[in-house]
Amino acid sequence: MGNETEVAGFTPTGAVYKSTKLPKPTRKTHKSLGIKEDELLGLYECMYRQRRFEERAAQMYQKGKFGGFLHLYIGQEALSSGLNYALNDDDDIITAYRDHGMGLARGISAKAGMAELFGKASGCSNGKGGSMHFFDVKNHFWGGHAIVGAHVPLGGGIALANKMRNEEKVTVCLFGDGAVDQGSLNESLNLAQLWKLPVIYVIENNGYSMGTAVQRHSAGELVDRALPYGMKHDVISGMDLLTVIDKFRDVAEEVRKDSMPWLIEVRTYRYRGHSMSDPANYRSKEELQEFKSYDPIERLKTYILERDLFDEKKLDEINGNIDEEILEAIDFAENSDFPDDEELYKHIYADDDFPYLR
Amino acid sequence: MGNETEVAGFTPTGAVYKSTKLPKPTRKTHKSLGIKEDELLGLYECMYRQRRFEERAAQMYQKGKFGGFLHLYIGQEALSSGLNYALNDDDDIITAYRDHGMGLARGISAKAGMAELFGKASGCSNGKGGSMHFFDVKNHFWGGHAIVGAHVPLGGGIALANKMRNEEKVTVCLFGDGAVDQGSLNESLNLAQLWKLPVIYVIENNGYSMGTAVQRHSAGELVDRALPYGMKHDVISGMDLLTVIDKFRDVAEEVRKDSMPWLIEVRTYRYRGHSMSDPANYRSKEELQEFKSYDPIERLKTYILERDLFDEKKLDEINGNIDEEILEAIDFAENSDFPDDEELYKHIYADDDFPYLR
Amino acid sequence: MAEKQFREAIREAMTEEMRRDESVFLMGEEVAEYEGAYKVTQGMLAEFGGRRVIDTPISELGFSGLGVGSAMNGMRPIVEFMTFNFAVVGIDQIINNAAKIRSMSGGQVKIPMVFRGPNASAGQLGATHSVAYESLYAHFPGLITIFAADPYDAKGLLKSAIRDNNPVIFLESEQTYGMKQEVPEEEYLIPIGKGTVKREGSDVTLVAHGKMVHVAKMAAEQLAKDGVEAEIIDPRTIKPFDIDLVIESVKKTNRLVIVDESHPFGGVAAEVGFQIQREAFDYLDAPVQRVTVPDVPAPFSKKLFDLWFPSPKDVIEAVNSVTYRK
Amino acid sequence: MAEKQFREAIREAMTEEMRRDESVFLMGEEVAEYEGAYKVTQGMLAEFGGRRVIDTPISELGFSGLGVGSAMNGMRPIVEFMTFNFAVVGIDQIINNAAKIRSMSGGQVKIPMVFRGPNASAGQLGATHSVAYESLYAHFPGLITIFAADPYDAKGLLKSAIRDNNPVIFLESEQTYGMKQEVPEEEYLIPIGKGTVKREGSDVTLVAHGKMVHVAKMAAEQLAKDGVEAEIIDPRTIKPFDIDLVIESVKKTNRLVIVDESHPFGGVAAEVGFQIQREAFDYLDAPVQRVTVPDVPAPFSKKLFDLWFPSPKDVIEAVNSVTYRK
Ligand SMILES: Cc1ncc(C[n+]2csc(CCOP(=O)(O)OP(=O)(O)O)c2C)c(N)n1
Ligand SMILES: Cc1ncc(C[n+]2csc(CCOP(=O)(O)OP(=O)(O)O)c2C)c(N)n1
Ligand SMILES: [Mg+2]
Ligand SMILES: [Mg+2]
Repeated sequence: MGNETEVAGFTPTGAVYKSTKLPKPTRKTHKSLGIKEDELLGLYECMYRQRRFEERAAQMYQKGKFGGFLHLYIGQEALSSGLNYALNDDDDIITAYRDHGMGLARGISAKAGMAELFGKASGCSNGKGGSMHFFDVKNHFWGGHAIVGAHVPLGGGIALANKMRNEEKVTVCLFGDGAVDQGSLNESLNLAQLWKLPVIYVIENNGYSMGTAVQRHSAGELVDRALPYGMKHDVISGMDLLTVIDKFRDVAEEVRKDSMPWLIEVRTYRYRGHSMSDPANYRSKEELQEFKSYDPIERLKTYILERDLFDEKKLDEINGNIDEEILEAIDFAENSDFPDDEELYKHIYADDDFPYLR
Repeated sequence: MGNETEVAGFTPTGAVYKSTKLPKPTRKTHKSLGIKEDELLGLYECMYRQRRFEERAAQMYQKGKFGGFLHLYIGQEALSSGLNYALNDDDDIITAYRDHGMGLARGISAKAGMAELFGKASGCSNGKGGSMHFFDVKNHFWGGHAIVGAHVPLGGGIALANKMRNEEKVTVCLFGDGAVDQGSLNESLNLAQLWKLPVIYVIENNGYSMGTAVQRHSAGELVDRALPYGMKHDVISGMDLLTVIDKFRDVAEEVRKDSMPWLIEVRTYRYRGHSMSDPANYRSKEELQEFKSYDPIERLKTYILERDLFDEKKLDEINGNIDEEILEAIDFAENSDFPDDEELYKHIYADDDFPYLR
Repeated sequence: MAEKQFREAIREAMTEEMRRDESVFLMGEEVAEYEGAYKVTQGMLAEFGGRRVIDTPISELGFSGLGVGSAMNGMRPIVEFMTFNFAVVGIDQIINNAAKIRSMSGGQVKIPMVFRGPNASAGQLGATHSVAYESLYAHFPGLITIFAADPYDAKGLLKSAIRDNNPVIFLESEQTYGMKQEVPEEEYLIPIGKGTVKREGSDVTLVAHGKMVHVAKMAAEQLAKDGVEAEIIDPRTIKPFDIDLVIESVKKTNRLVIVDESHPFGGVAAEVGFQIQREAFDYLDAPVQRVTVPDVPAPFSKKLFDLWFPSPKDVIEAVNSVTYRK
Repeated sequence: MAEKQFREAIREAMTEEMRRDESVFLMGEEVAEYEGAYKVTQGMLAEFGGRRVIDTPISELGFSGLGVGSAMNGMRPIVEFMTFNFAVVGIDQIINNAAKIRSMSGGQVKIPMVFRGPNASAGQLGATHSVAYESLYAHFPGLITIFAADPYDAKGLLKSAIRDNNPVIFLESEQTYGMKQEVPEEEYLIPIGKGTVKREGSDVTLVAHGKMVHVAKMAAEQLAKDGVEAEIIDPRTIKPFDIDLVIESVKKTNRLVIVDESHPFGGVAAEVGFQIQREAFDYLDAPVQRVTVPDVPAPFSKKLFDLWFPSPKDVIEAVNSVTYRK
């Protein structure tokens, strides 16, 4: 079929092996990056928490514990974890609907996250948002947005507010390769460059927009979307934690100083289907295997062990604790209450006594 | 004020002299371009007709002969005239609301155009569209569109239909520099490149989006909007007729052969305000004077006289005939009937007996 | 007659019309190689190839506009939105271009095309992914809006929509794609703008379209047990709306409840209720009542969602009020 | 009290609120150096500078979204659309983001902002530039929609809108910008959601908002000459709609005509008519009638446009029908 359409079709064929190529990782070590060894351990834990949270969430979904869409971030955890480490706690982050990883990295607890999936009042969005709408505003995590491309202008707006208040804060706005085709991105890049907004736009290029490989939905290189505006830009590997930290620390500091925007394409890969219902027949097993061989968690583990920073026992201990934490999160979600019926009419308007709502 | 905002403002100051720079005109002569001398005369007449039509239309507007918006094309006639000459009669053209020039060049009679302004049934859009919606579909002129940027995808669609039918036709889609900031352009460029559409996108950069100079509304060079997609592109002077013909003939032939899209920025200038109500205080008299010194009609006149292709008398004769033609068009418009009341319910749906319309 | 799923019925409609008319083509996200996010377009790429079944980037504004342009220039595009919630970023091409260009050109262009895809809620998808848009599209002249409830109607109406020379908004539902019904082998068309009586009854008239028809049916069965016979009218086409059929029924039942998944303010239910009080004022024994989602965005939590979504119970309560049985 | 133009009244409202609250700012096309396409923002750049009065590119989707994002993060943007016809390309940011993010975040964010600009027709501007959008915005929960008819109401309501913690759609009209009325020097606010009686009468109730209030007034004067005293109610806020005020009046007059520049299908008039037949059924001596533009796009030709636009004559005919005088 691929070939048949290759001949006649308008959209390039899907018979693409290697939807995305990985740039070289950084040569720097955790030492040269000034990352303390226990911090490294914390980063390992951070990635593993996201991984286990989602593996369990998938099980719960299959058990029918909750409905809706479930999009897993598994494979992309180096970006969420490294980015969060590179930023200040009061820097702002906004992302798309594949948001569990970023949310957990930013501070949403496994409990609050799992409860949100279950639609419980104790969830990170009070059960109103679900998987695609994790929010943790006190930790400067602005969600969780499900209309592809629609949150891209919001990122610029969050940065605009910070700039207007002369707060030296950086806003990071993440979105997928598929969102690159929405005009909202171009309008935002023009405005950000024109108004010198302290925002970093991040393309999470995981090779596919649903079942469509990058080359089939976007002409040219994604990062080149920055060219017309003269915006600073770069491409990095999102499969290597240290690379992510190295790049985002430098860029964040620069943006903090000169308040000029960046566009960064982060090449990564999602191991699972687009959502739970997607068998992912559009890609080759070889491709999946290859990217799994770059797994960011395994990679950090090897890095730690090879350098004898910690021993296997220590990492197993962390895994064990996280496994516990996630199981507790599931119990918590199970045992939490659903929102009161009254909640249906709350949080629509700023004032809950808004007239004529019923 | 300009300076005050220059310091603090987000949008760059409007204190810009020279909103747009003109590239060099072509060195080729009408001979080397294979333009016959009577054709040259026809092109002179074509430009002059647009000029007089609009000068008179402005008078009629001020006399209160019709209402609505009136956007004049005066100063930009080399593009409409040269483009129409360079294309085949069955190539397709679509443009924005500043459409009188392109419409007349493509074949709308001064009578049908003036009657449209007057809202008469004998108008080129039966009085339903007005100044911003000139249409002449039998001559492959697809209008006249007033939502900035909204017709840009239509251009790609017209080309898509031609390609699907394997017709070797070129579609030209013109829009202003202000429309460049609409995401509809970027989405269209990506689709055109991805699907190899036989379309030429043309930015009519006349220096201003209403009262906003190009540098104040778009970061970077407009033509660079083509870069991310690897689309072919160029910048030319729109004040010189031969340059327009030279470029568009080559590009049209190429597109006809390889069916790959182009983006061309044409630098030009509008002498009048954005619309009749605009005093145009945002630009300097010097700038206006400078561009008037490149006037395409005067330029062609000089070209013709210097080479003794025709004498002054001949050109005056043409001017005289056109002046007549326009005056007749005004009489025609004045004396034409308004549409019947019935017309209010016609042309909404393909079937005029559409149920429940009243 | 063979039983067919809703998704098969619309696939057949598209396939038959594409075989019949070279100028019909399909474009949308994941419609070709993925064979549809909801498997509606299965096999179509294989049969028609990549020039007539086209995968698009996530550029609703761009590809909707390309569709409109191609329709102006003689093609008959079927533009699929993965759901109509996503059409909002491209809606300018529908409201300002597809609906108005014919009129502004004084009739020089026709825009024969179909915008189709799932509409309204489909379970716990959150506020942005659960909106019923028929009221919005029906508000704007120049468009035809259809929302079919079952496979038989869907096939016959979609074929008519593809042959129609106007821009048609054709609304479906993820939740009815799997629903089965007998669909004839031989070709048939259902006229646009004609409603149908889905259940006969003399005590009260229920007007319901799309997914709500099934909610109304469940309510009617309950009510029948209590000796209340409800007549269910499915307009099928929202615009033009077959008000005459409703008037007829109301003249018989003197009571009307409209079931509509739109938000209440200015929704389809408001329009139908308004027209009926105007046209059948003297026949009404009780004010017209409506059952809609409440005037709040869809919540995610299942418990809240179930409260939000119109239920047979809500319909029965409304019927009780128009029949003064409570 | 000094007479002020409508444009001056809203300029004062914005200026006063910007002086009062650092977090209020204005952005839109030509609002700064050009001082407004309709001179509404004259002098504001000079007073507040380019960081609080900001010219934008023609990127309605982009700058609307920047506005929403800045509101989430503590600012109070006023986003001006040159007209609401152009908001359609940015409407996803209003319908899906401004209206729903608070709900989807479980109340973690507020979106205190105003989208304002001219709405509906303004003479011969053609089909795309003449649409009344209040019915569309009022359909979606999460938004407040206001359409002020005169300078006094406009100033008081705009100040309330800027101070309100919800996204507010504030509709104006090019054709009323020049209209004059006495506006007090001292500060005043008008509560959102409260209508007002613009003319007292006992024979028939006319509900009209925005530009239509003036059409209703002209009709009322005519009718008075024939001894028919119309009560004119201007809801001022479309959502939340002050239905109680209308019910009260209808209980007195027993007759209702709604004048609304929206298209009829699912418009404001349909909603008000529906609610009144439901809430005041037994008080109605005649079916509720509505006067709207016909269900066709605005034509350019002056002759056709005048036919299209609701006139006092149309209102009088509707009154004749509800008073059985024809
Ligand atoms: C405007 C819009 N169109 C379509 C969709 C349906 N949809 C949801 S996710 C998705 C693919 C997005 O891919 P990408 O941006 O690469 O993000 P990823 O899933 O890879 O993280 C699509 C088409 C949507 N949610 N919004
Ligand atoms: C979407 C949209 N936003 C705003 C407007 C109002 N408007 C009409 S023309 C115009 C300026 C366009 O400038 P440009 O594209 O450079 O074309 P030019 O007038 O120079 O020919 C604006 C802002 C509109 N018609 N549509
Ligand atoms: Mg992706
Ligand atoms: Mg311009």
